Amino acid sequence: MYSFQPDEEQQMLIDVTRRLAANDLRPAAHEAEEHGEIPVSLVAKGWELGVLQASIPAEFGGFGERSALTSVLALEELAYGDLAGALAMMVPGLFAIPVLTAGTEEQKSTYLPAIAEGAWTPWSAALIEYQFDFDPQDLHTIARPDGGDYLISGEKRLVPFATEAKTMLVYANLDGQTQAFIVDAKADGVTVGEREQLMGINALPLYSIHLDSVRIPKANRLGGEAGHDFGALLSAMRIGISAAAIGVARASFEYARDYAKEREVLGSMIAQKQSIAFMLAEMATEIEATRLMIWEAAWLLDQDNPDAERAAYLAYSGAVDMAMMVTDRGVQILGGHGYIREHPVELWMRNGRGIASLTGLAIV
Amino acid sequence: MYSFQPDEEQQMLIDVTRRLAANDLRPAAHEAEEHGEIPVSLVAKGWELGVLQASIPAEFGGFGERSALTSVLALEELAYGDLAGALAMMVPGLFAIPVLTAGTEEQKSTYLPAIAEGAWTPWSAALIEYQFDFDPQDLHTIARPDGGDYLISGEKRLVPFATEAKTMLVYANLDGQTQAFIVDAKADGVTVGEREQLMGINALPLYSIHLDSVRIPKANRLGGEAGHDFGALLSAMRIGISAAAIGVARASFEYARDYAKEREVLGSMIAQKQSIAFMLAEMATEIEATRLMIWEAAWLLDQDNPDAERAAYLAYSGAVDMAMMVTDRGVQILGGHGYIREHPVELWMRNGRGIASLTGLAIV
Amino acid sequence: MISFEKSEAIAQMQYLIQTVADNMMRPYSRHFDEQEGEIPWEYINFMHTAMKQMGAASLVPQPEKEGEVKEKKGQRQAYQLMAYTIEMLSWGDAGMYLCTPRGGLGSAAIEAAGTPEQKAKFLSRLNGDDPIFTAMAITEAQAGSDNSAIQCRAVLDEATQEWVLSGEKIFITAGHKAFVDTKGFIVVWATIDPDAGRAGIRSFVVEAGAPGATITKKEKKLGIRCSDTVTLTLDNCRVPFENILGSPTVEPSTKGFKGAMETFNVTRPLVAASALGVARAALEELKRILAEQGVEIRYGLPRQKMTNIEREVVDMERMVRSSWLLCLKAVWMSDNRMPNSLEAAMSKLHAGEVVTKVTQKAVELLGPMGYSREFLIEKWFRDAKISDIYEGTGQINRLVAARQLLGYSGKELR
Amino acid sequence: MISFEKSEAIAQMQYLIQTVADNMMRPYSRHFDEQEGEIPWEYINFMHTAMKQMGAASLVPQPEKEGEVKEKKGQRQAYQLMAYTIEMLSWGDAGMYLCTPRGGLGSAAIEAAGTPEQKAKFLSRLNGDDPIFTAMAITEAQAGSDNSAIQCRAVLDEATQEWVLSGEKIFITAGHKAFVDTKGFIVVWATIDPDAGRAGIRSFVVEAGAPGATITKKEKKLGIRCSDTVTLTLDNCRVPFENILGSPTVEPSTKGFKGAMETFNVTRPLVAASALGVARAALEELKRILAEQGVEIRYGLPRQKMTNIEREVVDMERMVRSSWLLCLKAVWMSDNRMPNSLEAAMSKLHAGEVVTKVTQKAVELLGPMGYSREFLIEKWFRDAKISDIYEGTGQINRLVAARQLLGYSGKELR
Repeated sequence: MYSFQPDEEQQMLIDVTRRLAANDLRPAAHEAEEHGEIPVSLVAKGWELGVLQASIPAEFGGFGERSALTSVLALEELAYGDLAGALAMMVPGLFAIPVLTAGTEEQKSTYLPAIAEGAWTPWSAALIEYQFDFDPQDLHTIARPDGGDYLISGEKRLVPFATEAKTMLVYANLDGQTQAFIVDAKADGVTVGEREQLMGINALPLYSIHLDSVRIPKANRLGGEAGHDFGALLSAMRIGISAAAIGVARASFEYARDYAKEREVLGSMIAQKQSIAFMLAEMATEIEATRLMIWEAAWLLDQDNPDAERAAYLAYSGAVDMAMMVTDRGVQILGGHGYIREHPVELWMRNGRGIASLTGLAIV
Repeated sequence: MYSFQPDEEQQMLIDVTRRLAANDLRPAAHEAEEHGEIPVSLVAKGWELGVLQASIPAEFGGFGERSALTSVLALEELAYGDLAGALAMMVPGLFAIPVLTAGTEEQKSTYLPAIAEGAWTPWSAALIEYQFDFDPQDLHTIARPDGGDYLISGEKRLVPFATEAKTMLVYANLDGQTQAFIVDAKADGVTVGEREQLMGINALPLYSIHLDSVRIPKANRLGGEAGHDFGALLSAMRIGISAAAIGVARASFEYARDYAKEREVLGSMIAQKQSIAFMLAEMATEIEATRLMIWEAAWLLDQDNPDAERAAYLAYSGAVDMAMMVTDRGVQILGGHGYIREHPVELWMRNGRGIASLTGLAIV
Repeated sequence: MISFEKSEAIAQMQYLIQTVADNMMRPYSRHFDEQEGEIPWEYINFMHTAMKQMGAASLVPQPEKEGEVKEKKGQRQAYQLMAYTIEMLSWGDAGMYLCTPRGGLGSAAIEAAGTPEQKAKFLSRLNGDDPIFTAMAITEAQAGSDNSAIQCRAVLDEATQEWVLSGEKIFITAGHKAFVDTKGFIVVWATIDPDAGRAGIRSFVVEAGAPGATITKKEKKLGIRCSDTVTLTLDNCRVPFENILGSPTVEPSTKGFKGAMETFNVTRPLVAASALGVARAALEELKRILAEQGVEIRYGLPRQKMTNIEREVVDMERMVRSSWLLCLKAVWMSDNRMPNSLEAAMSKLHAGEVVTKVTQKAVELLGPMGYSREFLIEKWFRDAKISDIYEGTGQINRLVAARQLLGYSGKELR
Repeated sequence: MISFEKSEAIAQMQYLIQTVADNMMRPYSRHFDEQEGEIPWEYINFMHTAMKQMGAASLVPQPEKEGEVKEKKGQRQAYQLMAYTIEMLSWGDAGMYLCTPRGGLGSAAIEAAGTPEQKAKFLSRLNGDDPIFTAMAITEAQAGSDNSAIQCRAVLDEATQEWVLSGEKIFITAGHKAFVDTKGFIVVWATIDPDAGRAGIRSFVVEAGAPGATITKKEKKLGIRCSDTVTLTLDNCRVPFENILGSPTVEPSTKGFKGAMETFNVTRPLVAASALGVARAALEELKRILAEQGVEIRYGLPRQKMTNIEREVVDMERMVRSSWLLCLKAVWMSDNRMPNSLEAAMSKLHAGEVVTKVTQKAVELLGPMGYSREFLIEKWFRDAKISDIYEGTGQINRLVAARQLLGYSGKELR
């Protein structure tokens, strides 16, 4: 039977993440963005909610089962507070979720307890490359077998916390297929480059990484010798960034809605003008339509349903456009006030446009 | 110097075509569409305005010089009255304009006086084929040299007045290039098929034509042995149907505007609602923006400017979307009344969607 | 627990209705479009018999009895079933779907607002040997979407205890079939007190053959031509006292009117469902033809690597699916008795726009073939547009949604 | 005679300004975006000297003397030249363009509404050795786009024959440069009679250093960061009697206010021009990068045969070109003294939307590169948005256009 009602546990998670978003993430967002730095204590506080830990089974140090759908609910709430902060809090998941869902037993027991049981630590992942037509399924970073190992060469961009991370997943092209490899950040041939300067999410420290014939032991290929199904991981990434997009869009919608109800012009509130009211109605409708697509894709992923991949792709495609439309209108409704950095809508618009380029920075 | 003001002669033409559109074309349009027949007298009356004749120089029986821009102005007005009627009136131009601009001296003197000096007669042209990705520059109707002649085979659709036309231009693929050939409708291998049943413009009699190894004397290739530049003809066709699109869209805009000013709901006119008023403002803006693109393309064509082809392509691309947007909104603004055939907006919406598929049925 | 698991009951219903659509609808679509006014009796009789056998009084689900509510919580799916049914019937043919007998808005109104006696009297007829139709008459020439401005008048003749109705109602879907072609009825909205505004508005069951009631005009339409749309003229039309639905006196509140408005929360998602059936038909046919022509749609590519057609098809699929989920959520809320006027309005405005865009695109992408009456695509384009108009235009539904979102009354946001 | 022949004068101007844009603007774009608040003196001084040599008082064309009107009919192109200039400067850098000295809205106001004495007094300063800036202060925190709701008050001190101004003005473009960084002036809108509504509104020249006038806030913005946007607080600020533009008494008509509103007919197409310079920059850069990557844009194909990128680029080109033609027609009408409030509003609303869409698309189509500050595309996306906001948001301009199209007053269509 269909149902659109989160269960009790999910509702609890929604409630706590929503509180953190409102009380901690949102108030810190402006300063964090302007200074390009997110307070360590904030990230730690987010980590302590245990969103990721709840996805990791007890045998690996966590206390639950992975549910993409549950993570979607949490991510929306966190990103509603602040996109950069939400991504920062969830960074260890970029390493943990692929290991959990596609790793060998050995990989799981090596890494997951360390992640789940400790404080927040930057376990990272490197997917994105600077191609205008960047395609996660057709990477330019190349892995080739060499002796019993793999050699990886290429240039990765937007790698979170790369200067701090000790271990990360690097996605590379192995015979035309994208595969993830567990890479020691100190390995020969790995050079961390400059801090990335982007239009938005500047509070999240991102770096370029150069890989020059980095030797990877065979055992460090995700899933071992047989490798893994990258399609499922990509779907989880697309769903993740889409869920974050919903949070950003909802933030912008609500802020613009409240502003429009308080902004008087010629004796009535601007929300009482059909043009503004209809924009708001369309924003809310698109947010909800896209949210349901994302929920369905996550649900399908959780069911290992073969339709999950297409559903995730469609949902992400919708989330990209929805986020841009909604956050642009958020600025438009505030008018001149939307253009100044005192109000958060301009940041959300910058972050909104980022959804198109940030696949790989979130996963569920 | 730039100018957006028609000259006196053009203004006169605008005035007479506008009168014919209002007094004759528009009142006959509904009946003509419902019964699939346009009154002969109406077509004759349109012909007598001399729009085409004014494009043909005196030496070939006309009384002017061809100006794509002037024709654009006239076509907008006629199509404002009725698209099917406008296309019917101008059908001889589908034959005459290509002969005039690309024909040999012999072809011109053979055909143009007969067209320009007589009453309206169906000289036709066959371009369109039933391909979902129909591309005028990549036709499936093939012409191949055979002895001193050409043999043409293929299936043409939407050929106006094909049962009556004695002579027509048939566009075919000659070694990868589109070329026009003057074809005798009675030639062996030419079979006129069924009357076409379309979503709109049903007043214009259109037929399919089957060509089975039709033998065409070498002299009947448009432009003679050297052929002709189809790009310029295609641009003239794209500009022509775009100009007609403007007329259809303007008709719908004005009707919806007037309706909205007279339709009262809850004590005010629906035009006083921002949602309706803004729709109208956007319709008018898109109409004007597209019109200026078409004017510029026609002007470039008249200057033999090499940019004309791209300008015509962009203008047509804009006209397709503009016509659909505007005519759809025309129906929407009338609501339930827009959905019934008593009001003309539904016909304009059907015709508006046709612009995407009717290149070849108008030329300037 | 959020779930996208389709129930067995829905899957079976879909299978069943697709058979109907494939066999009884699609082959006749073009015929009934061209022969405007002809009635698809074969479809009607088949549906009448089938529904009778299934024990379904109409497509509209009947509310459960009071006692049943608790036990069934979370298990009800009558509106979901109906949405799936309507989606599939409209996928078959939106015009013929509107010719489905028994149900219709007239019976929905009685189910929503009638007394047990009225339900027994009027709804039992649906189950007779011959199919009958019921319709709803709300719109007036001057009132448009403003249902509170109704002019049609009902006066109680104290002597005979009959209601005397006068006025003219337009755009009545299936009114001809309810009043002329079968012995059905039309539920007419009229005011019992013009000065009372919304509070005076009531609905009356006007039965086929009622003296003074005449179908005076049959509209010719852009699409859904198989469905009749008529004008009903009431000239001192007398109906029995007990044909009034709800209270015969003017109450100080507008509860009655609001209740009537709330039926939109049920009907709007169902119009959305119908729209999305048409949209799916167009999308599937487009994909079928493209596949026939060797055009493959590759999913998963970045936009920079797609062809334009792939981009269009992907966008269309996304629009149809997301719109369907909006619709599904709205009917799921109906099934679970949650207030859903926001969701109902959103599903309707979204689906109305989606079906318009998808059918527009489908016609365009098929080039001259899309424009030809040799294919059904052009018909679906024409059928589609009504979904953005009836049961409240896209604009009205934006207004309704915006009021909910902003917490505004009708006065605060006009 | 309809003609799309670009005049020699315009072509020369374009060439000249492109040199400025290439050499004085583009290389410094990123620097002044990052160093918000830093003033591009090099560009300012260069422009000041260049314009002085050309004899141009400002970018705003000066109206011809009365006698010249007849002879020049059909030949005037001052506003066209200005639109081309602004388009090219904005193509260079929209933020730096707003730092162009001498001109600005302040001088435009004096040229439009000042007496010959006022023009002599204030405008002559533009031509001094050092560049100065002028600005216009209209918006107030509570009034938004509603210029008739201005609260800023001007009271005549009969004793000293000075105007005493009090109030706060926000969102003043280049106000810091006009008031603090150079000895320029700000034209302040205030009411001389709050009860008179629009009829009481006048503008006053407040010179740099005027006592009681203080720049109290400098905004941090999404884009155009090189241009300052400030708040001006007026606390019993005294200005000489003769600094009022127009009549010092309240007239029964709102002619003065309407006159002020009419300056929008001039400024809106110029904002459109600026928007389209940014749009063109983004489009050209996108095409350049695509070409570098071997992506060819094939023109002339049916949509069914295009790639998605081709479709996007073709749409962007079409939007930019058609929007430019709307702008050109509006300024051509200004040059020919035709009433153009409809065309001015249309050009502005269209260009504001086009530049928003085009820069959005450009960022998206370049993927992670589009989002990076290593390229200017992301900056243009941020710069672009202001065009849909200032000089009337897209919504306000739709309202203005709709009123013209419908023949409605401000009261009839709010």
